[in-house]
Amino acid sequence: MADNLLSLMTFFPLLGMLFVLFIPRDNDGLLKGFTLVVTLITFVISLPLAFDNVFATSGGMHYREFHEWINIGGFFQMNYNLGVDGISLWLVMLTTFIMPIAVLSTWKAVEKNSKGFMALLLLLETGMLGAFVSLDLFLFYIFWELMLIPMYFLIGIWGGKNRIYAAVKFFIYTAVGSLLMLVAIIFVYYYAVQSGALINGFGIQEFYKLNLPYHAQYWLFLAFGFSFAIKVPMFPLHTWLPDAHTEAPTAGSVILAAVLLKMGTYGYVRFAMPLFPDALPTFIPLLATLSVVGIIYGSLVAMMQEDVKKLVAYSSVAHLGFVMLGVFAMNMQGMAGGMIQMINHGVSTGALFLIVGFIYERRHTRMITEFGGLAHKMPVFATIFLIVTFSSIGLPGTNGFVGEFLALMGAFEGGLRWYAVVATTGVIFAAVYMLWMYQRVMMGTVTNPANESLKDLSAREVVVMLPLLVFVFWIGVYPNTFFDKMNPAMEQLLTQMGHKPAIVEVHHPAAIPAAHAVEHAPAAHGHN
Amino acid sequence: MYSNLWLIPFFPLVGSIINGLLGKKIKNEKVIGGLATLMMFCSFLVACQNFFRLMGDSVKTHQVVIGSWMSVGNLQIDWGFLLDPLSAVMIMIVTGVGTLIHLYSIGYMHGEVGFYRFFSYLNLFACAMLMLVLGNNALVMFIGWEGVGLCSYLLIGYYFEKKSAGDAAKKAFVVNRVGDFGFLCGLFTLFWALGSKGVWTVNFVEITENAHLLQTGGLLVTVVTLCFFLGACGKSAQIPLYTWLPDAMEGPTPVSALIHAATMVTAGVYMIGRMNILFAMAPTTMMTVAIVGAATAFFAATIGLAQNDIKRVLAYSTVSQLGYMFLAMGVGAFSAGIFHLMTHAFFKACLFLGSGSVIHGMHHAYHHAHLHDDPQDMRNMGGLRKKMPITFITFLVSTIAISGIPLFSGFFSKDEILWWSFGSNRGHWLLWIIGAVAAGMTAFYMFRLVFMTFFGEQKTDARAKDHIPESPLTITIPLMILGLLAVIGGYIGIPAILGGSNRFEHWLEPVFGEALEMHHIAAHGAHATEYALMGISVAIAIIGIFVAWTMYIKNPELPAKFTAKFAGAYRLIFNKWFIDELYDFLFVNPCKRIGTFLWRGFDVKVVDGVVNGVAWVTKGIGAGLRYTQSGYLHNYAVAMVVGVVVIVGYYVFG
Amino acid sequence: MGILLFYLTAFVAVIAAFFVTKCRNPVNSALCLVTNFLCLAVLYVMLEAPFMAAIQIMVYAGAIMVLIIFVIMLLNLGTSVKGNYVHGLAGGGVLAVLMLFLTNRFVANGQATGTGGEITSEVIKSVGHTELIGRAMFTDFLLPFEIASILLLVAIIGAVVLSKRKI
Amino acid sequence: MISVHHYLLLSAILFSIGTLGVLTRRNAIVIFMCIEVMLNSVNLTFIALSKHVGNMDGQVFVFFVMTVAAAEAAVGLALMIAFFKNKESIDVDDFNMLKW
Repeated sequence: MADNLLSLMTFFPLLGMLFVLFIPRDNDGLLKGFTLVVTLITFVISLPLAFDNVFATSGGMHYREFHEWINIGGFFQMNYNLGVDGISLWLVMLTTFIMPIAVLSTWKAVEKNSKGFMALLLLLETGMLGAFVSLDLFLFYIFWELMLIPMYFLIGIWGGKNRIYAAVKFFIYTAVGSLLMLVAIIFVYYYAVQSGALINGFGIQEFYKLNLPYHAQYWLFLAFGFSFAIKVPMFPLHTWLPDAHTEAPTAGSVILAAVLLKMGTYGYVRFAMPLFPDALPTFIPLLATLSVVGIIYGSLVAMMQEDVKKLVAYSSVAHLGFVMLGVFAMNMQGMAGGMIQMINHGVSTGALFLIVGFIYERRHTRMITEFGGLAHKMPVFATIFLIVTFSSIGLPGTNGFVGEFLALMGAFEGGLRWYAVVATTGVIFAAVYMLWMYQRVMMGTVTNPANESLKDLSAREVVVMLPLLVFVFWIGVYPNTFFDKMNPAMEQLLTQMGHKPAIVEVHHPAAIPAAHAVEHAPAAHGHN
Repeated sequence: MYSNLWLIPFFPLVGSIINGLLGKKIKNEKVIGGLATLMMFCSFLVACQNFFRLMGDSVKTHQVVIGSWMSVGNLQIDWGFLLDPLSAVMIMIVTGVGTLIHLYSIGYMHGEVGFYRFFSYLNLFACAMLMLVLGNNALVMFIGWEGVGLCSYLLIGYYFEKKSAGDAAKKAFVVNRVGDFGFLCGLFTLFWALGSKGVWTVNFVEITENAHLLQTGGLLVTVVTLCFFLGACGKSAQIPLYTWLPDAMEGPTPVSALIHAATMVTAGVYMIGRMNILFAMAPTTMMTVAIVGAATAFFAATIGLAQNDIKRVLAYSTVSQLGYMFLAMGVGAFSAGIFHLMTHAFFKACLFLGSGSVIHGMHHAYHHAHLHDDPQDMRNMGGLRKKMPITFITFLVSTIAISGIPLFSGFFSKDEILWWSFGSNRGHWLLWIIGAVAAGMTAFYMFRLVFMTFFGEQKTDARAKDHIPESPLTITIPLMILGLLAVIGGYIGIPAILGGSNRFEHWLEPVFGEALEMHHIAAHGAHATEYALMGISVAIAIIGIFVAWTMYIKNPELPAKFTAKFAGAYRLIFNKWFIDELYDFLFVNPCKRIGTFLWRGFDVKVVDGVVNGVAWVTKGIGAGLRYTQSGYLHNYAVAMVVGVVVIVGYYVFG
Repeated sequence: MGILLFYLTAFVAVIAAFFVTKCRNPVNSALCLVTNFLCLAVLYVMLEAPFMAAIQIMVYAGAIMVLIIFVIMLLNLGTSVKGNYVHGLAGGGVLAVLMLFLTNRFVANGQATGTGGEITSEVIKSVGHTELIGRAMFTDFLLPFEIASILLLVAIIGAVVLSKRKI
Repeated sequence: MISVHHYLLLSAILFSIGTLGVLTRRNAIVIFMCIEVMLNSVNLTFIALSKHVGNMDGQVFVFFVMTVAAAEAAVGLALMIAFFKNKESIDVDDFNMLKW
């Protein structure tokens, strides 16, 4: 069981999809229920990973699976090579966690041809999980492309008015990047074979050991970086995002925001940066600048949006800017901040998209001016919305703060000082656009008669939101659950990239003079 | 020993959660309000216990660590609390005044739709504020720091159906965020500055111990402290970030009393006190703090002269008084600043609650007469002293206290600040003059307020006139307690020159002593000078009161003449120096314009233009090429033959 | 004698081919084409491939030509109204001449190599041409042979489907 | 002696004449017949070279070419009939619907 846990987890949704194909298309309830069960089971299958302490002790790859797959006479070889470490662990968990929520959100939203929708969702899940756990570049590429197709259809078939344009834009943007990446992958392999380095397939761990010459790294990083930058998306390659988000159905937006965008950042951390460490310093100023510009730009543009969903989409650009800035800081805080911000963005922005979905289902519009005073009609909704809003703003005690703070601090300590200072102003803008939107949608009196008869959240909708809220506070209050398992992997990654990751000097509490007593009182059994 | 410290913020948190989740079901106002108040009171008891224990303890600094919050690389942040004389004073103020205001709110908020919501927020605020003052590291403090900002947002926006309330709430949060930007930058710089010396920490105790690693007066320390000062400006409504506080009066009055007078806005002062060692090392910053403080004290007082809304006057008065506290911090009078913080908490809370009592009465009367006049406009009041005797007396006592009349609490604290600003080696006589003039203006506008509200003819609409009642006990009891404190609160800090021993300063000695001693900050001067200055400031205050009396009691027509004569100046002051408009012009509108431009201009035109342009080019090429597909057989045949000819030609001649 | 026969046949074949392209009436073209096929059959015989000559006559001159003439008759085609030739007549001619020139150059410059296979004139005489073809076709080329039969089947079905109004 | 070159040259001439016809005529059936001429010229090449090399493969190929030609004739002529039914013409200038 544990030997092929990853395979089981990755392909279980695919199996589910095959079964979905045999369910009659007019049995809507069964289709959705079955899909929900499949995603839940997938989540349960992935749970042992989250509880496994091995990640806290060792930074390497675990749960390895290795089989030879395609071997053309030693000339071309690729393997079925899976594994997970502290970096991909939480992204895998995020994926399996967000999928049941996404399925639940479709309950009322997707009416037409739900069979296709469910099948594509499950296919998408396999693609996402596969991409996170593959250790073979070629396999990664296959899964990477596998994600693209279902998403294209999800937007193109179940999307809004302008869906075809959005879907095609999404597809072409991403495909351009992927093709560049494919060329780069083939080149790396070709180079490895040419230089006589023993290469057994496209395994990235072996590629890590390659010593590519600088100029090769330069171009390869450019190719990989471009591809991932589109996916992140980094300024100025972000324009597919607002369109795709706005047109996609709620479940699509949630998955797009929560997982697909993370592919880009994950790609940087797992592939682009460690594979080409020599070229990395050359690009850091550029990439950090783009991240910071993305933060400010996304915030300013989000501020002026008239469509709630577009606003959230642009806020994603800003949030992902924090992630990238943290990652490029190349130190523990920044990396941890970036990684946790990935999770945060998945939770908070996913929740925001769900919220937008709730009001869209009720009113079939997303224009801010159509709303106002909803807090009167929907108090529970108002509370949940408020919490998520503040989590997105990055209020301390919620998840957003931990990520932003660490990313900024990491950038500041990591030589990106002025970038960090400028990026910190994003904290102000975040408050402006989110609160302004909240005010216009929720506060004031009900002016639009169409809003008079709005119903508050149903039990199902609350159930959809609750798990996300739990994580909003969990990550905000005790992020160590996540850091503990990330730290070894990040340390290893940073060492590999030739940077000193670990603490040079720890300031021990013992250095505090005896005059100041320090008392430790565990909260669990504190005595009065 | 002090391990139950965590209970202090924990009680209000529990209250907040219970009321927030179940309040709607409970419905009974007595249960909801009682629970919230009880939680605050429990917290007050624990605070008292710890306070007295600390009094008897020889070790004055205690840390209690509950657990780890974040541990990443060399950044280790704990959920930890710090009890020292400074935070002990603060928790006493917060829980004490907080309990009274909770009690008051039960009466004041009676019958409101969101009663449970109000108490949930109020308790949450108390929790955040206590986290702020108790945090043993900058991050836990920052939780409280932003937490109080959040609660302030929620409570200002309590009447969310009013657009002005929503606007004010948003403004408060955003302006606070500007301050938070400073706080974060300061924190990053500090962490990095100390880290490069080998001490990676955000813990206050460790910062204090290792501050000597940084160069006194150096650039780093100056930058760090200036950044933190920006944070303090945001939270404590100093120039240039004060504009949110007057607008914050959109919230219910108890909120104004608790958050926007007694506790939250003083967080900036507290933070500077907490980091006194760093500020002492940066004379430039100290000077900036003092100048900004003095300027704010003066500037806000001028605006206060002309306001007609009872709460707005108090709001500007608060800004002005906070200016005094910053002045104190800037000239090195740390303990005097905290002392004024405390006395101000008493008398300003009392003033706000008193004004709330008046508004409550007015509102009641208007409601009775079915009128929709503004219950907060002082021009509709007058002669209320007979209708609301308890409110009147407590209000008067507090007004005297804030005006700096001897024997009342405000006198001791304010006078000490003025003395330091003159006599300290970090002070300057100009600062004293500004401070003294501002004190005179304070006396003027405060008594103007009292005279317009409680004396003279009753100008209320005749239909509502006779229905103004004295407020219920839940409102008057807190008023009386606070009024009492406003009188006697100053006696714990009688300066040596008046025969006291200034026990307050001694109490805070462990916190501030080291910094003052190390950097030789002290107020020097002859006793005669000190007496003289004291006399002058008292005289100025009395002049202010006299002028107010002349203008509003003796010759009520004077103000009109006055404003007619100085119309330009009056308009300027009345419109708050047009600062809000200036900010709109400088920051808000450009941001909106840039945002719109980036979206419609850059995003849609440039980036999408390029993307769509590529698509158009592809499409165009395709459109051109498709004409080669004529559909005529011969064209294809010719193409094939040409191909064959070329290939054969290549073999023949190539 | 052989050379003379070759030149004669070749000359007739070329002339016939030329008139296939030249005749205004399709029926005349078809008759010229039959002439051309017969000439080629003669050449096949000269090349010691009597079986190929036989099926050349049977399949081409027989079956396919019958089909073509049948269609011409069916459609009752006379001379075209718009004229016989396309506008780019000169261009077509130039291309054809160019092609002729190039292929001639190609053949003339080339050297025929690779002689000495096992099927010599003696073998053909002793075993018989038909048998040799049969051996090759049913051993080495069995699969293509079968596929060819499928191709014919498909073509039959296709022709029926295409020309029928209603199925 | 008649060398293989003679046959190849003849084949080239026939092929070119066929090409000429395909390129210049408008009548679809004539074009069709010209294509037959080209196919036959190729067949001649095959057989000539088969003789020259001493191998049967070329002749087998001719056999397949004939098969294809027969199939082509069947389908092509059927297409012409179908087309004629629609347009009352088999002028290739009228065959221009398969475009853009």
